[in-house]
Amino acid sequence: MSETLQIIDPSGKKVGTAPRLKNEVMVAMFRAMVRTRAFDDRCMKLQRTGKIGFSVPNKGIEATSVGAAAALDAARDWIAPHYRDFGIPIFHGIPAVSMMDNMFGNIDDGAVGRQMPVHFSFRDQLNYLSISSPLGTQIPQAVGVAMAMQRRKEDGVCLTTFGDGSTNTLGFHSGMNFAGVYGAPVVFLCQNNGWAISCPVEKQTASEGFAIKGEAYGIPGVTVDGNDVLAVYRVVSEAVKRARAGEGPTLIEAVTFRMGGHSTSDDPSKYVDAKEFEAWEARCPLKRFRAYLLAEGKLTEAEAAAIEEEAASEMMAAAKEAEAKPVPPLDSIFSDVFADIPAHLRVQSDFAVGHYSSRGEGVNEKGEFPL
Amino acid sequence: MSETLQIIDPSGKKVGTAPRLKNEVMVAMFRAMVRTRAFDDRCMKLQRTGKIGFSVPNKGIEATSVGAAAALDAARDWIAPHYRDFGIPIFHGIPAVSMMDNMFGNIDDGAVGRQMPVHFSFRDQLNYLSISSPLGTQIPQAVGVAMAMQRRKEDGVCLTTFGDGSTNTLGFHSGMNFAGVYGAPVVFLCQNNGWAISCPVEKQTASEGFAIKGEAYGIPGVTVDGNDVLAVYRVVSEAVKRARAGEGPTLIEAVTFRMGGHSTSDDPSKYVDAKEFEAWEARCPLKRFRAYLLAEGKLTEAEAAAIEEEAASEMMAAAKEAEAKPVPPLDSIFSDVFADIPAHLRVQSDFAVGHYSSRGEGVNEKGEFPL
Amino acid sequence: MSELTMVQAVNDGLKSIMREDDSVLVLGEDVGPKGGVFLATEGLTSEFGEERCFDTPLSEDGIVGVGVGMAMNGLKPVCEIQFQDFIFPAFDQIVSEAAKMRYRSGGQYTVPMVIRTPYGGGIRGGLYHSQSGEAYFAHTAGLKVVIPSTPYDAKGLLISSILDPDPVIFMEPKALYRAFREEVPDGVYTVDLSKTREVTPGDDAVIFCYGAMVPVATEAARRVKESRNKDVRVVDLRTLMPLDEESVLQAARDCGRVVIVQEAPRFCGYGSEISALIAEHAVETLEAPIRRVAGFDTPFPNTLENYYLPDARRVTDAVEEVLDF
Amino acid sequence: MSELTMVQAVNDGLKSIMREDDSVLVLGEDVGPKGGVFLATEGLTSEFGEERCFDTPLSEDGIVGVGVGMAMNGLKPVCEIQFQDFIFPAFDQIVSEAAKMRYRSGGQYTVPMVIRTPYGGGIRGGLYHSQSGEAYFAHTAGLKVVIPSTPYDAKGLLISSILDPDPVIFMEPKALYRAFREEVPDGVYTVDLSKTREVTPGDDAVIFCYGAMVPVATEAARRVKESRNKDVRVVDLRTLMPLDEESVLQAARDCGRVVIVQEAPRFCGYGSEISALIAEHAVETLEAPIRRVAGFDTPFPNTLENYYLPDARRVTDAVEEVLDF
Ligand SMILES: Cc1ncc(C[n+]2csc(CCOP(=O)(O)OP(=O)(O)O)c2C)c(N)n1
Ligand SMILES: Cc1ncc(C[n+]2csc(CCOP(=O)(O)OP(=O)(O)O)c2C)c(N)n1
Ligand SMILES: [Mg+2]
Ligand SMILES: [Mg+2]
Repeated sequence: MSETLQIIDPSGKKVGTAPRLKNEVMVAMFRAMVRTRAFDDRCMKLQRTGKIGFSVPNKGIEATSVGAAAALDAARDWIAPHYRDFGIPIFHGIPAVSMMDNMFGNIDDGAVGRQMPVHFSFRDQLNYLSISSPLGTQIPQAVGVAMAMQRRKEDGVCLTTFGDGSTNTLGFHSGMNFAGVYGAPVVFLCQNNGWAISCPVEKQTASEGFAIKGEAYGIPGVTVDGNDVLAVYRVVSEAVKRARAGEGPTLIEAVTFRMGGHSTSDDPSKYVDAKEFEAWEARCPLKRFRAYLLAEGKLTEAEAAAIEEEAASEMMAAAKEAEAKPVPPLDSIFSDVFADIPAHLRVQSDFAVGHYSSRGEGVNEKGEFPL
Repeated sequence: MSETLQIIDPSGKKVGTAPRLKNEVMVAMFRAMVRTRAFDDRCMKLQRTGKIGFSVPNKGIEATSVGAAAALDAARDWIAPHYRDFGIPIFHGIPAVSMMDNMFGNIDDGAVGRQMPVHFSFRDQLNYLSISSPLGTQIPQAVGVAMAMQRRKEDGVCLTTFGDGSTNTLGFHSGMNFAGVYGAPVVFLCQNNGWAISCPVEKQTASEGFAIKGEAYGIPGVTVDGNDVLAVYRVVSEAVKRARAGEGPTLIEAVTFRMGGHSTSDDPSKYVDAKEFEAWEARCPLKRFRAYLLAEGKLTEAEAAAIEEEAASEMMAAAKEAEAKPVPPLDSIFSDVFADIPAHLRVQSDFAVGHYSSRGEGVNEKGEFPL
Repeated sequence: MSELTMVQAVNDGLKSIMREDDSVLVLGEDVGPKGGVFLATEGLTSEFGEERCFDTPLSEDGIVGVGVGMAMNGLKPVCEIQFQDFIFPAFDQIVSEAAKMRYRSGGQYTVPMVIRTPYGGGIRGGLYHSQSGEAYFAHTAGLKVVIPSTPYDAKGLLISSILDPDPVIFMEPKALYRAFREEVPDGVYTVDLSKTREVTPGDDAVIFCYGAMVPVATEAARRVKESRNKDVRVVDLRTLMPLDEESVLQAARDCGRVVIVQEAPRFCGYGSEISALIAEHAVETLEAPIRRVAGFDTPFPNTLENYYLPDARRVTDAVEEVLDF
Repeated sequence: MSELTMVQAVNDGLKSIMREDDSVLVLGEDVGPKGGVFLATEGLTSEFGEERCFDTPLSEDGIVGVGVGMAMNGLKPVCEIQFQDFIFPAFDQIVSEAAKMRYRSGGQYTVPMVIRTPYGGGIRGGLYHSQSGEAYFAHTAGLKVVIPSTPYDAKGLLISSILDPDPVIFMEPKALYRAFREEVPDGVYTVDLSKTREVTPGDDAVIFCYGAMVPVATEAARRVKESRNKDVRVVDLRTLMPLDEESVLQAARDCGRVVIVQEAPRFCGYGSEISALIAEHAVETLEAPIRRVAGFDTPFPNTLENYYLPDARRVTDAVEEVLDF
């Protein structure tokens, strides 16, 4: 198991050489982490109060998401994301309300209310591919996106993120192998958060960690402390640099922990030992980076507190705004199946619009999502 | 890349410590290799003369197949085979005519004429699973077969064989990972014969050989000279021993070469350099083992020649016998879909039998298989 | 006897048969300590141990491929696929292997395996937690396809499927998992495969349905009795393959007016086969067009799921249409 | 203009469009120097280079998954799956991803990709080199499904499919690859998708068919003209999804007697949908049951393949049956 890169230790002390970063960039990274946590908190509250049906806790993953996001150039790079990665769009300036639109599945949702919450897709500000529920499918797609840039002699890179469990999908095996064979400009970022729903990593695979899986594909593997935003930034930046230079793909394992249930439908107390949560709380990525920034004098206590308060009210406002928007129109069921609506869907759309506008009674109550 | 075990060098000289084997066993291994070559020759002739539609050249793989077969105990072990592996059933005493029955798809074919040639399956004398065309599917099946024995506390082992190209299938990824996690008594034998139809190994994967792929699953990998029957015997025996002892699976890469086209429908001159064939001809597994046995005084020239003549005439006779047998009955189309024939298939069967027995005209000519 | 929901009946069915038959075992994602995301396997690992109910790595291809191997070597695996939407990575093992093993080996190797999977809408699952893929499997020769609509049938059909010598795709309508309770006998009992169930009698029209559409169709029949005073027969197909084609044709002949209901998209859906069977063998007895009420030919939406799914009102309209024809 | 076989027309279609559109590229197993196992891609790598026609590792999931990614980023990939029987490892990428990308992203990401694959019997390919899986794809919302039956259509439909903004499953009847030659225009031309083709006129009965069953149906129509002096219309569906449903219904109304022919197993096959459409929208015009002539509901055999496949005689019998009804 390749040893794990760490730059800031859990107490916030610098233990490695920090990457050269402008103050405003480091503060932007801190702000993005705080806003990620705030967005996550807000979504958990919205779900508990029944305003949205589902969310996926991002607590604990902020450093991995934001550190990776900061290493990318939104103007030329692409992202083929895992669903547990709020920090990437947040760092790159996707408005919180656009993300909330998806949580509510309203008329402005990029997925037009067709997908479950946390299944974002963005195009205009960011090449952020549509999140899929079937796991691992984004991995070979990332390779295809990268090979397209390779063929056009562009210097863009595609970052794809996925969980530890997702390394056992078809997509991981085919995507890693194609990338190795074609030297595609891809960065594979495995979020090892200890669990795949209730399956611990040791039941997921017998390999010594996940970085080593690169060996099977001739791809170098690196392990990093996923709760150390500067360490993640550095390894991802180096991998991006290699990819841009035409030196091929890299597999990065970010070691972190899922600080909650798999989703709002999951009760981890059934299978996660409470002590594990305590142990990892002490390695909290936010506290750590906050302490570092204060110690290094990049940020004052007052500035940090202000960022935290702003974030909380920003997310509350975003939720209010998204909640107030109407649901998508009925005929949105029938668009985007194909570029043009074929005759048979035109007929079905006309039927649906006629039927539901004329019928007296409403429609059934909605069910509840179990996972 | 783990270095490659060799016991007999291409000239037949002993260069490593040979496994302790009784003379008659070594002679049996030689005979099986010779009969494998003879069976292959006969099938190629049958195809060229239009008596069968298809075959898969086994020339060059004899040492890998027979060396592995000799390490197994037919009474308790199982085989989940690749299609290019004539030597395994031949070593374990499956009558040549039973194999020819499949090449002709006649009434005695284990597959009842439903599969293409070289898709054997045997049960009574040998737990030899039905060969499938879709690649890699046998690999997780082998793990399931092994886990069943593990659960019953039996000491049987399952050997699964597959090609270099097959390492990129779903089945390799899932099968290897499950075996690693559950410590299943499986031996994974990758026949690296340099090609997947027209795709050379370097375009197949960027990994340093195939044994190293075990790292991704926590499974030890070994590389062996696949044209050295004693070396193959030794590494497979050691892997079988580990598996029987409950020490888990092993991945073995046997380095060999496909001494011909992918199949009777393939022309390798389009993509394989003739020099490669020459180079590998010099490493012929039969010549090598023959020279070794003669040098070691385990066999006389006369005995060797006799074995070779017997094999040739045995295969000719087997082909004649199989060719003379009738095709399967028409209603065999409808049996074995389910244990019992359901009503709708009964109806279709009655229709077919009535229709084809009554109609004047015959049926269309058969097409030709392209690969 | 106890009052159970469908998901409890599935759980009870697994426990009952596992107590009597050591060769039955359960594998899948999160089926162990967590008891499955719908709790269908709750308590199995604690009662039967890790050897007989265990969590697998995240690979449907592995779950089914390993299951096929176990089935060929003396065990009766029950594989859980967490949502039917996630069965596609295992499609090759199901369609190319499990379905064809007996055939291609002339009966030398067989696959007595069950693949349990929750399917259908009703939980706001969007595109990937709502699909109904029964047609893919019913079209694949060598697979049996079973879909219960009541707790009693769920347990009895599941046990029959586990004891069946061939691979069975056992699709559980998640919308009905906790919809209602029913008296379910304790211990092992079976409900025969390939037998339809008459839910309500009648011969003015017939509704063919299965799974979560059975209560919908039943409610529609009740409404039509009120609105038209007509007796509508509701037939729960239960086993989609091998289908009891004769009983379907007989019901069509008895009633002369046919409506078919499915959640899945209409085009090339299972209902199309029911319609084609009737058009081929009983067309002369038809007094009206064969109406299909189905999901629309689009992916499954989320916010608007209840406008996508057929409900009692849409089915009632269709039945009245064929009655008024 | 040149006289080409269907496989030559496919090859010519690929070359013609690749010369005009740099964004088109071909990937798959053995499509490079070897030119594909049926030679459909012969000469592409030498003319366009490895960048635009290249061999892939042995992974259908990778071929399609990478293709989806390329399509989302400005290219028009043409993926070859060596035999349709081997498409199932890619089923998840096709059904879950390619088919649903436009829908789930509200049109932000789209997949202008073609998957070419030879399908069907006729080459003694046994279980795994003979299957006809069109129903799996036609049932999946978001996919287009195209099957040519002539060299001219093969080239024109293939180019239309490559230029189409959505994913197309382009199934090539391998039995017709070299069955006959036909005049095929040089360079780029298109044949519209979603338009059926009337192969032979007539209004005594209609045969709906596609792919390798078109010549079989045409021969049957000729025989029926001889035996019954009846004019049988043969309709080549060509685009199975989106189907031109109106033209199918019109033909059924014009003729009143319908036979549907497919190689695939009958149960839940594509022909069932054609039958169901007619039973739902044109039943009152039927003068006979709708007969399906199809492959049997079993896996595909080898030695007896010609007793499995529908042929002119089986189709002729069915047409005479509906005529005599
Ligand atoms: C192909 C597939 N199988 C099963 C599931 C159900 N499922 C959703 S999330 C999940 C666990 C994913 O674990 P991991 O990849 O480690 O990501 P994490 O949730 O830990 O971020 C599972 C099994 C799925 N979405 N897709
Ligand atoms: C899933 C699948 N894809 C494609 C094919 C077509 N095919 C048959 S053999 C072959 C190459 C196999 O190469 P390898 O695994 O190295 O075995 P070898 O033929 O060299 O023994 C291919 C691509 C197949 N049979 N199955
Ligand atoms: Mg995880
Ligand atoms: Mg090979």
